[in-house]
Amino acid sequence: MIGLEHYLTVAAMLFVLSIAGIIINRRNLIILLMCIELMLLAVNFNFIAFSRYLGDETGQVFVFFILTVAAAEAAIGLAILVVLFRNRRSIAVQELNTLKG
Amino acid sequence: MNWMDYLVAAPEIVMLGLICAVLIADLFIQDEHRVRTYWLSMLALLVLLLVLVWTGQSGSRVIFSGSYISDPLSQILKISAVIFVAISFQYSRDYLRANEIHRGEFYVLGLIGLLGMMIMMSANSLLTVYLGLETLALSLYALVAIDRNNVNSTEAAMKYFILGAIASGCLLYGISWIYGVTGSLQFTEIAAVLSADPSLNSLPLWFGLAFLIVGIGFKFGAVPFHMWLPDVYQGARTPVTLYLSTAPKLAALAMFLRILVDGLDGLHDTWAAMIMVIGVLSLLVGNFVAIAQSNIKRMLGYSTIAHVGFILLALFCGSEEGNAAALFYTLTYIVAAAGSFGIVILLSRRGYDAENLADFKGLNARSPWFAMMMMFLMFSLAGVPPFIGFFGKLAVISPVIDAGYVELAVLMVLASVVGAYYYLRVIWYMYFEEAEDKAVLQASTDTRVILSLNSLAVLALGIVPGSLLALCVRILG
Amino acid sequence: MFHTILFYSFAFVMFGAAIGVVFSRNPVHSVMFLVLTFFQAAVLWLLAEAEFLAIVLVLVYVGAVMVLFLFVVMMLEVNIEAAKRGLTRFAPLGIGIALLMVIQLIQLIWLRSQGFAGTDGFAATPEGYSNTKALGAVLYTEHVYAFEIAAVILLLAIVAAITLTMRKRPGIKTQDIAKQVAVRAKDRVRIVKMESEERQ
Amino acid sequence: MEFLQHLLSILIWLPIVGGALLIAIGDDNDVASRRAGLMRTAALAVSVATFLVSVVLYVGFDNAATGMQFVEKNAWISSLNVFYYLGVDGISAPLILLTTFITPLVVITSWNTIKNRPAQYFAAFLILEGLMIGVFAALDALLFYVFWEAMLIPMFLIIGVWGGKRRIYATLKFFLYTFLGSVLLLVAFIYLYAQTGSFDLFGFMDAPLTLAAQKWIFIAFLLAFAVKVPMWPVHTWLPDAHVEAPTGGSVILAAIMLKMGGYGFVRLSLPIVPDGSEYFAGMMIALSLIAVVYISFVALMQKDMKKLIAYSSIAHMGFVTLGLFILWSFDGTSGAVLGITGGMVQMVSHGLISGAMFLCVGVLYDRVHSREIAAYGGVANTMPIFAAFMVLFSMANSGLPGTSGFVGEFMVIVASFKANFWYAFFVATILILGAAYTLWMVKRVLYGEVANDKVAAMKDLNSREFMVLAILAISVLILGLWPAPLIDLMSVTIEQLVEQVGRTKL
Amino acid sequence: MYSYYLTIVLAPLAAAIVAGLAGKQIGRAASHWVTIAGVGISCILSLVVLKNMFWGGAGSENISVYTWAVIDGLHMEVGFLVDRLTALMMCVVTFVSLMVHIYTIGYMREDPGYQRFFSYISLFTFAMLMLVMSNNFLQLFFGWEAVGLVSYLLIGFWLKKETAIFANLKAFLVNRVGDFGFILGIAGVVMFTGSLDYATVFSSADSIAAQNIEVFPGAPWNAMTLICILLFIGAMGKSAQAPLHVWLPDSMEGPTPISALIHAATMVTAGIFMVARMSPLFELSTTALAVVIVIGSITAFFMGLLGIVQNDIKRVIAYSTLSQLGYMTVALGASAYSAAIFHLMTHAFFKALLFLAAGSVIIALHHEQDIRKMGGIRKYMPITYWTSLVGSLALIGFPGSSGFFSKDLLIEAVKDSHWQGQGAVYWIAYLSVLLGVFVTALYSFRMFFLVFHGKERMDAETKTHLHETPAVVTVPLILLAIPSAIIGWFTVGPVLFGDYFGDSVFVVAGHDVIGEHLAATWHGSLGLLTHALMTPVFWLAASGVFVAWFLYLKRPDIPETMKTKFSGIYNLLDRKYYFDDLWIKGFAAGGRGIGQFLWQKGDELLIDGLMVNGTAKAVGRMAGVMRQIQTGYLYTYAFAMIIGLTALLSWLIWLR
Repeated sequence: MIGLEHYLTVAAMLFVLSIAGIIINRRNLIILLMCIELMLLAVNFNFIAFSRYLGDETGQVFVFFILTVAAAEAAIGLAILVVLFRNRRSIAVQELNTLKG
Repeated sequence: MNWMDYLVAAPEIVMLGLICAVLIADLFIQDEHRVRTYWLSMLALLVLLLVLVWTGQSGSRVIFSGSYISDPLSQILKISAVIFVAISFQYSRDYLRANEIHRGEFYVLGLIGLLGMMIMMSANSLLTVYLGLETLALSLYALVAIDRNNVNSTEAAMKYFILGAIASGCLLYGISWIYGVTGSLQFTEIAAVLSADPSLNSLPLWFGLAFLIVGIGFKFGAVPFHMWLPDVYQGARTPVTLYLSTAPKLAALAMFLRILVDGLDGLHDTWAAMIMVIGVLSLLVGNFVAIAQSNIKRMLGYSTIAHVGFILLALFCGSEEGNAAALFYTLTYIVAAAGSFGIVILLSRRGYDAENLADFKGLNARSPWFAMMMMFLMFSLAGVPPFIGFFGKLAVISPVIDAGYVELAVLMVLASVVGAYYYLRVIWYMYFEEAEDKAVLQASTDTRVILSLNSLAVLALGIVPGSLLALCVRILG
Repeated sequence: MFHTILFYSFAFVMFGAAIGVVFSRNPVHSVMFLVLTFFQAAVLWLLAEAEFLAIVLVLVYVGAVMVLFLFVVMMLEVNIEAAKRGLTRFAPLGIGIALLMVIQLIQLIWLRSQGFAGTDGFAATPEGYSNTKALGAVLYTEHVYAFEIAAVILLLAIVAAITLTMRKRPGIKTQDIAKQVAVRAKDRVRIVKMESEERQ
Repeated sequence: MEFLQHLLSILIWLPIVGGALLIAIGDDNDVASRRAGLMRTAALAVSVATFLVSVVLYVGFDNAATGMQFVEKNAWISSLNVFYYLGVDGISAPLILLTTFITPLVVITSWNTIKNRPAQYFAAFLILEGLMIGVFAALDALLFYVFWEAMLIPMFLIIGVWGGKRRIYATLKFFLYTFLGSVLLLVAFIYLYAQTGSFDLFGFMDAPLTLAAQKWIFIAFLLAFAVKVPMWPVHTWLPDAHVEAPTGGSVILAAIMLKMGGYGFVRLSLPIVPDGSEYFAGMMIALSLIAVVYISFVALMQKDMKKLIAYSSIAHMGFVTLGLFILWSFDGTSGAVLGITGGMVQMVSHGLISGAMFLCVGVLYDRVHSREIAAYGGVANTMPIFAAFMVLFSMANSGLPGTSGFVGEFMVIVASFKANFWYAFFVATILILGAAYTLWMVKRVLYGEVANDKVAAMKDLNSREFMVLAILAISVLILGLWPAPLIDLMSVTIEQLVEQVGRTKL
Repeated sequence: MYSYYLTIVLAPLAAAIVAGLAGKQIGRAASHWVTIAGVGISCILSLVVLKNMFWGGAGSENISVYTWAVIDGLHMEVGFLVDRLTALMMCVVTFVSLMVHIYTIGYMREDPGYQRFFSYISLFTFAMLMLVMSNNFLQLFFGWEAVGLVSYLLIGFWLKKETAIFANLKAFLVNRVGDFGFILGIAGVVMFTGSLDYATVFSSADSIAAQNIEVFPGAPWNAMTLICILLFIGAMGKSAQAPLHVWLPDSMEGPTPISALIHAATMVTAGIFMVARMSPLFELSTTALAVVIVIGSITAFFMGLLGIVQNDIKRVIAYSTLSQLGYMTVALGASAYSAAIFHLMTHAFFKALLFLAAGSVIIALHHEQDIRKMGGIRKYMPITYWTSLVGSLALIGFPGSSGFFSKDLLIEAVKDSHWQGQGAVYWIAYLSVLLGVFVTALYSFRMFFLVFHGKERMDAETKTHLHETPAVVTVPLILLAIPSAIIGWFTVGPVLFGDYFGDSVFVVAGHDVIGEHLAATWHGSLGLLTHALMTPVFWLAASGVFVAWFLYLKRPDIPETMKTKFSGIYNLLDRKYYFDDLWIKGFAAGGRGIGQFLWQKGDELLIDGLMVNGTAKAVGRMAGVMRQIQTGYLYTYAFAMIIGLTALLSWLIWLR
């Protein structure tokens, strides 16, 4: 039977994949934003799985809020991205290194 | 739930109302009168302060089905946060006006950020912590990018955003594990479950803990989760850096105390080791790398990392004394940080940010008074008596030694010697070098007065540190 | 059994789509892969009997957020030619670390979870259980505080997004409400006294 | 009397408040202006007033009494059990008197030679004075530490703002070196606090400690105090700091700040960790002897007068540490008392003499703007009165009997002979080496034909310089011819100390 | 008598202070009057004290003036011990000093530092009196160093003169080498007796002698031997015994009056006085006495030899002083303390006389000191000539002169000393003093003949101005010539054989060569005089004079040829046995080399460069490296976070 561990495994793999995506991507900031969405999705998997396992709705309520916050976060992230693009005409990750040292 | 219970949450409720009021009022204020938004915001903060003082109480109250707590800790943190937000608004006003980024949204976002901090300070469940954290973080992202035509600001904002999102993702992942293991999000319940069933104190929970620590470490700016901090401190406009470096540290401290101390104290053995490593790394990296900086904001950023190391090492002890020391240290640190950034702002003019160390050259000739104030602040940050920073160090080292980590204490003081160098460098530039820029400092009277009081506070508190320390001990004792 | 097959197939597709998100050269493709990922995830959530969230995910995420992404991607007109496979130079190391983390997590989940996992599937829900109803029952009571904060966050997102992106382009006529409100009669009509012209 | 109960507080805070007042009066770089005049007068008035208060302290001090006098104890930081706890005994009283005595002289010396921000300059000295007195008077470890560290701040500025060419290097080195030394002191204090529950020094003294703990605490103390003394091999900040500091700064540094180290050993190391001290006594003696011999040789080759005097200071401070740490080399107590008394007398006397030597160099520097020995020659021809003073102080520096420089050295040599012939043998080489480096310098600077036009144009002492040097000369001679008052001041305390240190804590 | 003593000491001090501090104000004449008055008072009172002792039978007095300090039972006081030894020294010091004061009026007439000079010599008188009148070691050391100080100031009196300021530094430092031993000796005394007071120390001398001290582990030394040798090192410095003698010839760079006063008559004899004073200690250590006698012998003979090749008039006398001090030291070593002191006294008179006479010649020749540029001055300066002759005769021990009595008896004492049974020590001492007589006569009369007789070798310009010096110069010469000539006659009996010194000098029974051997054959001064012709001493002296006459007046070419023939020996003598080179090129340069090495390599390179700045640099470099981690790239930042996270996870899952 499909149970908690399966869901947790899917979540873990998704989570790690999103992290790997952030680390190895050097071209496009939008991909990074999408990776973050993936990461939140992975977290949501965990919450739903635990919520279902514990028979407790709180986990699902948490997912509800995560979705809300993620939407807000995406809005702000994209806004910053747009502003950045206007300033630099580029959204390449590797060019984002004026501040360093 | 009794309607009277809402009174307990009055600060947050009032705050939200005031934010909306300021937001709407701001719409009807013309650009040339934007300073009215400032006054409105200050009024809002004053009202909030009064509410906070009025609703203050000694015991702790938990409402909203266990998601909100009001206790002396939250009250003192909130009062401090309000004061520091007000101070940073004050210091920022003239700068923003001069640089034509004086927009009502700065204050609104600042106030919403404050609300986020207050939520974190009063959080009694992981959900509330998360939401408060996001409220704060999202407004900070926006604040950092508020000078949207500035290449550095937007870059800083982007980095902050991405890394912040990763950190909150990790935090959430950690929370999910904690929730999965303990079946609860409320700290009191988590603590109760843990003490009832010691077998839960095992790897799944520890993994959750590790992810949580990533989130907390990020908020503090602790190594290795600190990478955003120097870039953001440097890239953001100075008022935003000022805002960022003061009150949110209190929120981070609250987050630590709520989650790890209130909720997961049963895992102290586990998190203490991790916090110690992180703290020591912060101490070393912060102090060492700060030496190599030429931008004062960046330098102060690294110095923040070092101070965070101190705070974490106090918290690592897990004793009441250590927690009180951490609170005390944080307060003393942000008093000095606020003043330091205030002076950086003071030195800036229209279209010119005095953010290089070299801009401090010969300040003593330009303004002996503010040079002296900056000297006080730097010595305080360096932890030299009789300034308050020293007592912070003392308070922190004391529990570390009490816990039997004398070697750690030695490491801490040695790191602070390394750190003293870059603070001294500021004083050296101010006092020992000739001025390159001989322009007279321009600042309004109220800024001068408040900045002076802020700076003198590090001396005054240093001479009579007793009451503040006693307060911290009483709150966390 | 059918349940299991469904789970694996959807999970597999979801994971493939997620890889597509990360490795796709064209950001538009990435967004589309992400949409696919969300759809698969919604199905998996349905399998876990979290119907409400599955619907919300599709409606809110795919319906709104992803469109926003797509919109931005299109708007920024990123040069697709330039966007070749852009991997960082320590990508192998990054992937190594990621694999390490996966190993750790899987080891945790399957071997070291101290008995709370390893059950044979989720317990059945009680008769007449409605996921949406259950959520609705707690959302406005137990979690009212969180709900209000979420509202603040949305407000904040609006304020922040507008602050950051709204700009006044020169030459474009827009309404300035503040100006309109603050207008005085004397600003509009100026009565000028002048000498009458001499008769010609 | 109400006044007497707060005498030490007055001594500490009067100059500090005075310094703040000077900053309030404000600066005027024109030394002839009225404001500058007012400011100088105020500085002098405050420092003289402090001296007069310290005279009251001396008069009111009971030589025969054991224990602390003029004690003040008030809660300061109640949550850490820290007290504002002051008091003096025979060890601290002479050093406080030395401080209050030297500071007015420094103020007079700098009367109008400081052209850049004189108010800050004088304020720094006054504040420094208050803090130094605080170090000597504090009986609470934390209070001690606060004064101890705070002292660095004015000195840091004095060297950095008003110093010579390499002032920044020198002052940073000074600050970081001493800061590095003293942070471990803080750790030791907190450790002791953890053991005793308060920062009371007497509590520390009574606390039982294991030998291992005592060793570590001793090392922490050692780093702090050895840097201040300074002992070989942590002495290298001193020559740089001295060379670059303005005259007044050098005087204070040599005359008083170095004494902090010696004082720290006497007040803290010996009574708090007697067994630790005993354990390391051999090493301390060796370091002291190295300081005397090695540093004397180094001093011989210096080309810069201030550097030479700085090295000479290190060598002379070697006597202090030797005098203190031969304590365990005797069967009875007599040698121990003699050694410690010798060390203490040496501290006071070195304060006067090295201060005077630096003032002499300052007099030269004001005229020629060089500290190089080679820039001078035949100064005695153009400045006979000055030459007389300088020869006197040089002789005192060489330990000529009849000057204060002899008293301490004699006692230490006699005591160390009792301890071990070779201690005395090596330490007595200063008779030869001290005379060699000092008088060689005197020869090259004062004697011979007038070396160059600059020297030929030098004017002899003005009345202010004369007064300062004369006061110092008289005190050097008085102490040399009749040290009994000074020794009586501290003998009871030292006997008590020796008795206390003799009791093991194990 | 307390007020007497105090006046004796303080009168010169007061005069010195007045002349020194207010010299400009009171003028030249007043300065010399006030100092002469001060020293005059001291001199008269000293004579009164001596008279009381000598004829009035007054006993010795031990008086404490004030307590310098008391530490834990160790009393350090200032006080006077006035006994017969002291009284004699006081008279010698004040009398010679008075003469020098008067003489200085003439000698320094044109010097701009006139007042300063008077102040110094008065101060010297004070210091010397403090030294001789002390009743304890501390004050002794005070006086000891104070006379050194004044000597330093006076040698460098002409401070523009490069040689003078070199000489004074050298003198002070070499003396300090001696003082180094001396202070250790004092420390030793304190260690074994717990007291600095003479009376206490002497009374516990036996207990010192009974103790051992392990200077080198495993090799116990007798404490008394150690203390006495250490004290004697001090005496060697002050009394210029080889090898610490090098400063004395150079000290002749100072003005002549002080050469007479300090470097001939008084200060340099302080070492002799001190050993005599410490006789209760030295007597208990035969080893120490052996050291004393050997050092004295070497000095007496070899330093005399050097006088033969010197051409500077003052240096010749200086080497003669060295040699005579060697004689006195030999006497001390032979336990003939009274003979040593007696010689000290006569030497003070005739050597001061010789120096002052030389000074007189120097003034007359406008500060020319080279004897090769003199000659035939006899007829121009009769008083100087005759007084010099008296002095020279006294120096070589011409029968009847004061020097005869002291030196003849001294040699007798050595001959009969208890060392007779000890082989080498005896023969070294005895032969040195015997041969020294010849050498003394040779160099004395070489100089005498070259200066006063023979061809006039000075230039014509000088010759026209050459005439006898004024009365202020000649009167002291005459006044000193009188005792030089006759004082031996009537003092030798009481001083040496009349038990004049009584308790002031202590001699162990078997050592008392004068009391036990010579006294037996003592038949009064006249008897000694008649006996003298039969001793080798007389004949050696006479042959010395003859050789001098032959070589330097009759056949002046012989010395020149000898100079070239025996150039090796000549060079050895001319370079003073290379002692100066040893001190200057050896120790002084070596010290500077060590200093340079320790400074550059130890301090600058190792401690400062490597450890201090090295640490600072390492921190800086580390900072530079660590900041590289902050690359500015988002993926690095994220990677850092993930590495941190993975590290935590790895620790938790695999290591914990």
